Amino acid sequence: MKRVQRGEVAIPTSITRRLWAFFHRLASPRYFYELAGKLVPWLGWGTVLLLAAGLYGGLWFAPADYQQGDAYRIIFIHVPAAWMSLFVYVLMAGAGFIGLVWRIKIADVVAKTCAPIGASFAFLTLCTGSLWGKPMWGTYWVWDARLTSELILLFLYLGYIALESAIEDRRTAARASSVLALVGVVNIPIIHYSVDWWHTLHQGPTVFKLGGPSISLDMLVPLLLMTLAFKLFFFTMLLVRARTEVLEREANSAWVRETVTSQ
Amino acid sequence: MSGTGPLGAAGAVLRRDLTLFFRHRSDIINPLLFFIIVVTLVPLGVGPEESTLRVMAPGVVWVAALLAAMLSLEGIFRSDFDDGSLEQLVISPQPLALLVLAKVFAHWLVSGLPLVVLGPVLGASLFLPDRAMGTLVLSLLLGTPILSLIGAIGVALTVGVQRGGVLLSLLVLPLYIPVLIFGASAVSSAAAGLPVIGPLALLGALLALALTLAPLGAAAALRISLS
Amino acid sequence: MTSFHEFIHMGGFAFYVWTSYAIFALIFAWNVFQPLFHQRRVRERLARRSRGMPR
Amino acid sequence: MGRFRPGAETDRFGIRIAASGNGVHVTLCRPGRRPCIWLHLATAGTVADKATVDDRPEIAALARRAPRLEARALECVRNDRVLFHDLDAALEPGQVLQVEGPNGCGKTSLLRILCGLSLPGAGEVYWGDAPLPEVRAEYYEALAYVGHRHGVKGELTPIENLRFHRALAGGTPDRVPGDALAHLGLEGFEDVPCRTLSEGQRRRVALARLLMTRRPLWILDEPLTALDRSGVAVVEGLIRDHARSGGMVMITTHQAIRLEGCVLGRLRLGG
Repeated sequence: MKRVQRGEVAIPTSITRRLWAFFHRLASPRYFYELAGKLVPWLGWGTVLLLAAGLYGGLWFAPADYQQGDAYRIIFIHVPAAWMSLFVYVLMAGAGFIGLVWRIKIADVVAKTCAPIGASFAFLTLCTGSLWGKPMWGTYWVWDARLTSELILLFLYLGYIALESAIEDRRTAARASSVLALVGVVNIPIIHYSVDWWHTLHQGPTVFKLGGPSISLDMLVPLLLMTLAFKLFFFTMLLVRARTEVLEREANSAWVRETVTSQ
Repeated sequence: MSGTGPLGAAGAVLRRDLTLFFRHRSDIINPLLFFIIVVTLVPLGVGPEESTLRVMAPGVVWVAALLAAMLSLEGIFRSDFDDGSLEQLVISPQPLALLVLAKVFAHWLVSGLPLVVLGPVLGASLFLPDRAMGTLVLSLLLGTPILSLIGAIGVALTVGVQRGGVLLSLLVLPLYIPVLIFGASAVSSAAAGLPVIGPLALLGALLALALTLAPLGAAAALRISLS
Repeated sequence: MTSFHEFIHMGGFAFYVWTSYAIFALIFAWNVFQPLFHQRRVRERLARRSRGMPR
Repeated sequence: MGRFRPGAETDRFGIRIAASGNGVHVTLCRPGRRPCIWLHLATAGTVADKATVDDRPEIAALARRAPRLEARALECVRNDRVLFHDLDAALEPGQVLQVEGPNGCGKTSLLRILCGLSLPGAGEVYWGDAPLPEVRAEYYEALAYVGHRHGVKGELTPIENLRFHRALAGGTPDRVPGDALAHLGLEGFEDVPCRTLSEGQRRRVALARLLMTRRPLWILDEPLTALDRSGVAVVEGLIRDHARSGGMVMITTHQAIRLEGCVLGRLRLGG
C-alpha cells in the first residue's frame, strides 16, 4: 500500500479494478440474470419488514395531527410515492442515457422496466392526493401545484410507455424512448417551476405545513421507514421485471434455453 | 468554392421546404382553419356573454393556437420520410441539427407565423381588450417557434411509427404546458393591465433553450428513427 | 392509538384513509403479481419454442 | 414573362412577383442594390447553372482518407431473426461489389449499415481504416447513396430535385443538372413535376444525382428496378465509368449486370 500523504486519497488500484470488473460483468445479461435472481428474495423480505414497520408506525403508533386529525395518515403513502415517481423517472432517464451512449443492453432493459413501476407510483400519488384533498380542501381534485405537476409526470410516463411499445424493433424503441426520457427529464424542472408560478399567480401560495411548524419525530420515523420500503419495493420489482425482459431479449442464446427448460 | 457549405445547404433545405409547402397548400390552410373553428366553437359552447368570454379569451386563443401548431407538425418530416429524402438529409455531410433547424424554421414560417397573424383577429372575436393585442402577438411570436421546435423532437421520434399522430400528441403536449402557461398568463396580465415583462421574459428563455437544444435532440431522434 | 375501534374509525376520516390504503394495496399487488404472471408466460413460451426447435 | 437576369441593378424599391414558366418567384428589389431573391419558388435559368467542370481529377483522389470501405464481423438482427452473422467485406477503389441473395436476406439492411444509417448488432464498419462513427463527416463527403426509396420529391421538377441535392451534398460539382438528366435520357422532362413521371423516370432522376457531385463511393440499392433496357444500359455505363476512374460501387440487384473490364466481386447473403 502506497504511503498516503495527508489530503491525498490513493484508492488502491485493486478496488477500482474490481469495481470496473463488476460493472463490466454486470453488463453481460446472463450474469445480471443470476445476480438479480439471488438478490430478489433478500430485497423482497426487506421490503416486507420495512412496510410492516412503517405501516404500524404510521397508522397505529403516530399521534393524530393537531390540525387534521387522523386524515393526515395518508401522507405515509402519498409522500413516498411522490418522491419515488420522480426518482424513478430520473433513474429511467439515466439508464436510458447509459444505454444510448455506451450501448449497454442491460441499461435499456432497466430503463424499459422502470416505466410501468414509476407510472404506478405517480398514479398512486394522484389517487391518495385527491383522497387527501377531500377532507382538507373539500373537493377531490384541486389544481394544486404539486398535484398538477404529478399529473403531468404521469402523462410523461404514459408517453414514454406508449412510444416504447409503438416501435417494433426493440433496440430502436429503447433508443428512441431514451431520447424522450432525456427530453422529459430536462423539462420536469421547467414544468414544475411553471406550474408553481402559475399556481401562485392565480390562487396565492397555499400555506400548508406538514403537521405544524416542525414534524414531530414519531411522524417522521414512519415516513422515512415507508420511503425506504417504497425504494426497496421498487428495486425488487425492477429486478423481477428486468429478469423477464432479459429472458425475452436473449431468447436465442443457449443459456436462456437451458434455464427455461430446466425448471 | 467547392460546393455550398452548411449554411448553403440549410438555405437550400429552407427554400425547398417553402416551395413544397406553397405547392401543397392544403397542409398550410388546414391547421389555420382548425385554429379559427376551435376558437369559434368556444362561444357556442360557453355562451355569447361578453363577460365570460373576455376572461377566457387569452386561454382559449392560446390553447387553440397550441393545438393548431401540433396538428401541423406531421408536415415537417412525414413526406420526406415516405419518399426517402430524409435519408439523404441524414447522410449529407452537413450537420444534421442545422438542416433540422432549417426544416423547423420553414415549418414555423408556414404554420406558426399565420397563427401569430390570426391571433388578434380571433382574440377580438372573444372580446379581448385592445391593450392586450400587442402582448398576444408578442407572446405568440415567441411561443409558436418553441411549439415547432419541441414538436420537431416528437415528430422525429414518431416518424417511423404508422399512425403516429395520436402518439405524437401524447408525447408533445406535456412538454407544451410551460409555453401555454407563460403565454396565456402574459396575455391575461396584459388584459388586466398588469406588467407582462415577467412571463414574456420566461417565454424568451424557453425559446432560447429550445433553439439551442431542440435541433440536437431532433437530429439524434431522426438518426434513431431511421435506423 | 388506544383501541382497535379508534383505529378503524380513524377520527372520522376512515373512508378516506382506508380507501387510500386500499388503492395502495391494489397498486402494490398489481406491481407484484403482474410481473410474476408475465414471467411465467414468457418462460412457458420460450420453453415451448426451445423444445420445438432443439438446436 | 421576362427571363430573370441576376445582377441587373434596379432603382426602385419593391417586391416583384414574376410568374415564370415553372412557378412563381418573389424578388425583393432595393434601390442601388442587386435585387435579392427573397422567396425563390422556382428557378428560371440563372447564370450559376452554367458551371462547367473542365478538369476531371481522379475520383478516388477526392476522398481525404485512403478510400477503402471495410466491414468486419458485421451482424444484423431484425426482430429476433439473425439476418447475417460475422460478415466481412472490403471494397477498394476501382472495384464493384454486387450483393446477392434471396428476398428478405438482409441486403438492404447491410447497405444501410454500411451507410451508417443503422447500427449493426455487432461488428464495425471501417472507412479508411477508421471506425465509421469517428469519421462520419468525412465518410459522408465520400458517399453517394441511392436507396430503395430513391428520395425524389414528387412536387419538385427534376431540375429542382438535382439542384437541391447539389446544394445539400456540397463537394466538387460534376455535371450540370441539365446534362445529368440528358445523360440519363430525360431530355424534355426537366421542368415537369416528378409526380407526373413514371417510376422508372423517377429512378433515373435519383440516379442522375450520382452525376451531380463527384463521390468516390457509390452505394446503390437495387438501382435497376423499374428501368427499361436502355435505362439498365445507361446505369451499367455509369458504374463502369465510375469504377474505371477509381471509384467504388456497392450494388444490390437481381438482374445480372454486364461490367466488362471491371473487378466485379460478389457477396452472397442468406442460405
